[in-house]
Amino acid sequence: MKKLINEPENFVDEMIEGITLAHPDMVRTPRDDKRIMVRADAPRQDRVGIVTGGGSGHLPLFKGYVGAGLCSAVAIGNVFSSPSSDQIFEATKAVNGGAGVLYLYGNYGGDVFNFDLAADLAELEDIETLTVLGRDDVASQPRERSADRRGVAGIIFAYKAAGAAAERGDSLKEVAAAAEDIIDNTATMGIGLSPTILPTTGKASFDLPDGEMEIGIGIHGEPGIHRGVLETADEVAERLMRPLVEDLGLSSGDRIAVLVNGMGATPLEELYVLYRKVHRIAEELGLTVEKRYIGEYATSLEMAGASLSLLKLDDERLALLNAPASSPFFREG
Amino acid sequence: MKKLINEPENFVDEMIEGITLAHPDMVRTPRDDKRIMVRADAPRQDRVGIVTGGGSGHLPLFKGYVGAGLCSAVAIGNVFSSPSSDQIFEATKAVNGGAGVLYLYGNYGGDVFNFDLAADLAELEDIETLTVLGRDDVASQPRERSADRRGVAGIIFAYKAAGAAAERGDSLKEVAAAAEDIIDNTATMGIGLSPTILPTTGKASFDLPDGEMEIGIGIHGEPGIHRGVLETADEVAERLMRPLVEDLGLSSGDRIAVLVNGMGATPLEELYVLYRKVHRIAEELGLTVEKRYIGEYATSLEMAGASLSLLKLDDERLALLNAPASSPFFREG
Amino acid sequence: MDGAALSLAIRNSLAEVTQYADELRDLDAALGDGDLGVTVSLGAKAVIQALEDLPDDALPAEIAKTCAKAFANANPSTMAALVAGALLAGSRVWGESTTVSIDSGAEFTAAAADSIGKRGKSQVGDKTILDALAPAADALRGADTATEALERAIEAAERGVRETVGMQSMRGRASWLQERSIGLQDPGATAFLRFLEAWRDAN
Amino acid sequence: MDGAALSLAIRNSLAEVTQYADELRDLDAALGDGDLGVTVSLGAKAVIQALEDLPDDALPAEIAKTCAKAFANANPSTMAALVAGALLAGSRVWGESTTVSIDSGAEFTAAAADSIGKRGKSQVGDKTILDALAPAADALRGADTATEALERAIEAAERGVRETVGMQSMRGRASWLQERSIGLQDPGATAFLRFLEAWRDAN
Ligand SMILES: Nc1ncnc2c1ncn2[C@@H]1O[C@H](COP(=O)(O)OP(=O)(O)O)[C@@H](O)[C@H]1O
Ligand SMILES: Nc1ncnc2c1ncn2[C@@H]1O[C@H](COP(=O)(O)OP(=O)(O)O)[C@@H](O)[C@H]1O
Ligand SMILES: [Mg+2]
Ligand SMILES: [Mg+2]
Ligand SMILES: [Mg+2]
Ligand SMILES: [Mg+2]
Repeated sequence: MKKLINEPENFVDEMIEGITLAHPDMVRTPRDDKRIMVRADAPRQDRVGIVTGGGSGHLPLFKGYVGAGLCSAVAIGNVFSSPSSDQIFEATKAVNGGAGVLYLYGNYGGDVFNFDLAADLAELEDIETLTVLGRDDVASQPRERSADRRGVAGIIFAYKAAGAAAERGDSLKEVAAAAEDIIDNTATMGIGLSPTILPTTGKASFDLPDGEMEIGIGIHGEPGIHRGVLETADEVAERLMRPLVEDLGLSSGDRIAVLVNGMGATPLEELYVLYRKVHRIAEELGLTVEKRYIGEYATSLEMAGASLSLLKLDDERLALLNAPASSPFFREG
Repeated sequence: MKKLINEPENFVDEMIEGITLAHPDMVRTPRDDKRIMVRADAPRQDRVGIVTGGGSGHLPLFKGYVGAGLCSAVAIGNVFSSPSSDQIFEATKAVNGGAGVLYLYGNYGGDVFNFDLAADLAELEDIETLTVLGRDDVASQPRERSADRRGVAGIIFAYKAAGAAAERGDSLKEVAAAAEDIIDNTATMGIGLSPTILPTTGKASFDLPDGEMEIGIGIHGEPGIHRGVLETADEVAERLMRPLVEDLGLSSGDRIAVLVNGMGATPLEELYVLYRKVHRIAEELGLTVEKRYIGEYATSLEMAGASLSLLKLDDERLALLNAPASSPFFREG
Repeated sequence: MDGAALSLAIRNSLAEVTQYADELRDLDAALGDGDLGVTVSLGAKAVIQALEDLPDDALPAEIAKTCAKAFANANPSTMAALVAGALLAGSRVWGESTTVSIDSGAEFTAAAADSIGKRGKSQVGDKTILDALAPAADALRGADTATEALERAIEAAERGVRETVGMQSMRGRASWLQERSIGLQDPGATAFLRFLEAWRDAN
Repeated sequence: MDGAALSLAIRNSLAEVTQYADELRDLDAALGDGDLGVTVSLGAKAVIQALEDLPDDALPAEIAKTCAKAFANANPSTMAALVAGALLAGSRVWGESTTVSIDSGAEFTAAAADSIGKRGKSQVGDKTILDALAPAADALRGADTATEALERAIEAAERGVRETVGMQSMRGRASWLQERSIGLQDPGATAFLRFLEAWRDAN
C-alpha cells in the first residue's frame, strides 16, 4: 500500500470534506452525512435537475461533474460501491426546481436498483424523474446487447450535453433525449496495465503481472476481452480504435469527439503518445476530430491504463459540447 | 515496465506531436525538431516574451504552461534532461516581440548552464534577456542558502504572475520583478511513495520499499530529508506544512495560495484528503486560503506522492494569480 | 416461532455467516468486483445492530422490514438492493401475523424469489442468486419439521449453486465476462446457500 | 602531436571510456539523478561522429571546439555544459597552433579547470569534477614525456577523486543531499579520471 490516507473508513468522507473546503463557491453538501454534493446555486427554478452518482475512487467522475452546464447533484457511494437510495432521493429533492429530474449514471446493477428505488420515492413526492444510463463500454457486451453494456468514461459527453440542454431550459423529456442521443453515439474501450489497491482491504482489485495488459478492462478492474503481453502505444491505439469505429459505424467524412482518458497512474505524456496515433488513424479513415479531451476524466484510483472514447458528432451534439460549463474539475467556454 | 509507449527514443517527440495535433489552436512547434513549443500567436509585439524549459516527464510542467497569460515558449529536453542552449536560443528568437525575454525555469545545473549560454547567444543578436530561477524546495537547502534550492511545483505561481504581468504590458524588468517576488514568497515540500521508471532505461529512478515514504523528495526522485514508515495523510500534511509556514514566516492574519500537487500515480482523492488537513492547519494558524490548486501540476511520470506549495499573498500577487490565462492544461478566469 | 425467536435466529445466523466473507469476496472477484464479502459482512453487522434496537415484541413482518432497510444501506450493492427488495416482498406476505410457520416461511421465500426475478429481470438459469433461492423456496414447501425443511432447502440450494458453475452469466457485472463466466461459481447463489448453512449451524 | 593524431587519440579514448558508463550512472544515482552514464555514452558517441566528419587537416583548436559543440548537445546536462565550456576555453589557448605539446596540453587543462570554476561558481573542495581536474592540470606541467605527464595527471586525479568521498557536496544536484552527501564519491570527478585512464589504455 502506498496511499496518502488516514483511517480507510474515513477516506470518502474526508475526500468530500476536502472538495467542499476547496470549492465552497461551486459545490456544497446540503445534508449532514455529506454524501450528497450539489451545485452551489441548486435548486434552480424551472430548470431540469440532473442527478448522477456512483462509487468513489473515480475522480473526477462522478463528483467532478457537478456544476454550471453539467450535473446538478451527485450521490456518493463508498469506493466502487453504489450510493444508497436514500441518498439519491435526498439529492433529488435538493435539486428539484419544479421541472423534473434526470437520473444520469453508469449501468451497474447496484446503482440501477438504488436509483430505481429513489425514483419510486420521488414519485411519491410528485417529483418527475427520467433515467438515462451510461453504457458505452463495447468490451462488455456485443452491439446487439448494447443496452446491457457497462458505463465508463464516455458518460462525460452525456453530462456535458444534458447539462447544456438543461441550462438552456429544455424540458425533462428533451434533456433525457439529448443524453440518450449522446450515449447511443458513444463507444469506449479501455486497457489496464496494473491493478488498483482498495483502501479498505489493501488488496489489489485484480491480478495482472508486470508487462501484461488487459484489453477491454472496466473501471473497477472488470476483466476485458483479451489479456496478453503489453504492446506498443501505437498497437494499443489500433486495438482500441478499430472496434469503436466499427461499433459506431463511422465512415469517411464523419466528425468525432475523442476522449483519451487516463485511469490514474498513467502519465499524461503517455496519453498524448496514444492520442497521436488515434489522431493519425482518424485521419487515415477520413474522420475529422472536432473536439478532443486528453487527461484524467474517469479514473480507477491508481490503476495504470487508459481508455479511448469516440462520440459521433452532428451539429446539435457539437453545439451542446461547446456550450459553457464549469465545475471544480471541468471547464468549457 | 507498464508504459504505453513506442520506441523509448521517440517518447518525447511523439508526445509533443500528440500535444500539437490536439491543440493546434493554442500551441505550435515553429522548428523542424519540434523540441520548441510556442504560443500560437507568438511573437507578440511589444510584449515581454517568457521562455521556460526543462526535462520531459513532468507534464503539465513545463510544456503545459505555454499560453495566453502564461509562458510564451518552452524548450523541451529529454526525460529529466535539460534542453540544449541552441533550442533555448531558438525559442527566444521565436517569441521575441521587441520587449525582451524573461527566462523563467527551475534551478538545475544543466538548465542553468544551457539557459546562460542561450542568453549569451541572444545578446549577440541584441535580444535583451533576464533570468529568474524557480527555487522553492525547502528540503533541498536551508533558508540561508535559499538561492541554491531546486525548483519544483511552486514555479507555476511564478508562471502565472509573470505571464499576467507580461500580458498587461509590463517591461522586462517589471515582469522579472513580479516573478522574483513570487518566488521569494513561495515554499514547497514533497513526499514520494514510489519511484518512477525511466522509459529509456526501464529502471526505477530510486529505491523505496513499499510502505515507506521519502519526505522532501525532488521531482526527479532526489532524496529528501527523512525516510521512514509511511504515515497517515494528516501526519504527512503536518510534516509538509510546518516547515513551509516557518520558511515563509507566516503568521495569523496572513493570506496564502495553496497548491497540493500530485506527482503522477497518486489519486486525486488522496490529494483532497491531504488538502483537507492543510486547510484545517491553516485555519488553526489563522491563515486565510485565498486560492487553491489541487491536482497534477508538476509530475514525475508515474511516481506516487504529492507536494505542498504555499505562496504568501498580497494584493498584487493575488491580482496576478486571478488574471485570465489559458493553455491546454491551465485555465483561469 | 415468534418475533423474538425469529430475531434471535437471524442474529445468530448472521454472526455465523460472516466467516464466509472471504470466500464470497474471492468468488465475486473472479466474476465481478469482489465486494460481495464486504456487502455480507457490513450488511450482517448492520442488521444485527438494527435488530438489537427493535423492541422485543416486534412482529415478524416488522423484523423483516428492519433487516431490509439495514441491509440496503450498509453497502448498497446489487446484492444489497435485491435482497432488501426480497425481504420487503416477503414481509408483505406475513402481514400482521405474530408467528412464523414452515408454510409461511416457504411463502416468504417464494415471494422473495419472485421479487428478485422481477427487479433483476432475471430467471432461473441466468446464473444468479435465483438459481439457489428458487429451488430452495420450492423445497421448503410441505416439510414436516423445521429441521427437515431446512435440510431440504440446503440440499436444493447446494444443487443450484453447483449448477451455476456450468452456466454463462446473463445478468449483472458477471454477464460482461460473457463466455469467460462459464466454469465459475455464482457468488450470489453461494451467499444464499451459506446463509442457510449458517442458520442450521447457529441455531 | 598534430590535429590528425589528436583527433584519433580522442576518438580512441572516447570509444574506451563508454565502458565506465554504468559505474558513472550508479555513482550519479546515489548523489544525484543517475544521468551521467547517459551523458558520457551519448556524448562520446556524438563527439566521435563529429570528429569523423571533420577534414583531416583541422587545427587542434577547431577539434576542441567541435568536441565542445557535440558534447553540449548530445545530452545537455550539467556535466555536458561545463565540459563544453571548458573545451571552448581550452581551445582559445591553442589559437592557430597546428600541434599540441605537453606544455600546451597543460595550459589547455588549466584553462578548462578555470572555466568550470567560473561557470560553476565552484572551487576545489566543493566535491565536483574540479577536485580531479585542477590537480591534474597542475601535475601535467613540466613533465618530460607525454607518458610521464599522463601518469602524473592520473595519479593526481585519482587522489582528488578519493578525497571527494569525505567531502560534503557544495554544488549542483548533489548539494541538496547536504550532510547525506558525505561518504559518497563524486561522479563528475570520477568521469574525468576515467577519461584519463581511457586515454592511457587506448593510445
Ligand atoms: N439482475 C440480477 N438478478 C438477480 N441476481 C443478480 C442480478 N445481478 C446480479 N445478481 C446477483 O448478484 C451477485 C453479485 O452481487 P454484488 O457483488 O452485490 O454485485 P455488484 O458488485 O455488481 O454490485 C451475483 O453473483 C448474482 O447472484
Ligand atoms: N557548479 C558546479 N561546478 C562544477 N562541477 C559541478 C557543478 N555542479 C555539478 N558539477 C559536477 O557535475 C557532476 C554531475 O553531472 P550531471 O550528472 O551532468 O549533473 P545533473 O544531472 O545535475 O545535470 C557532479 O558530480 C559534479 O562533479
Ligand atoms: Mg460485486
Ligand atoms: Mg459492487
Ligand atoms: Mg546527473
Ligand atoms: Mg541531469
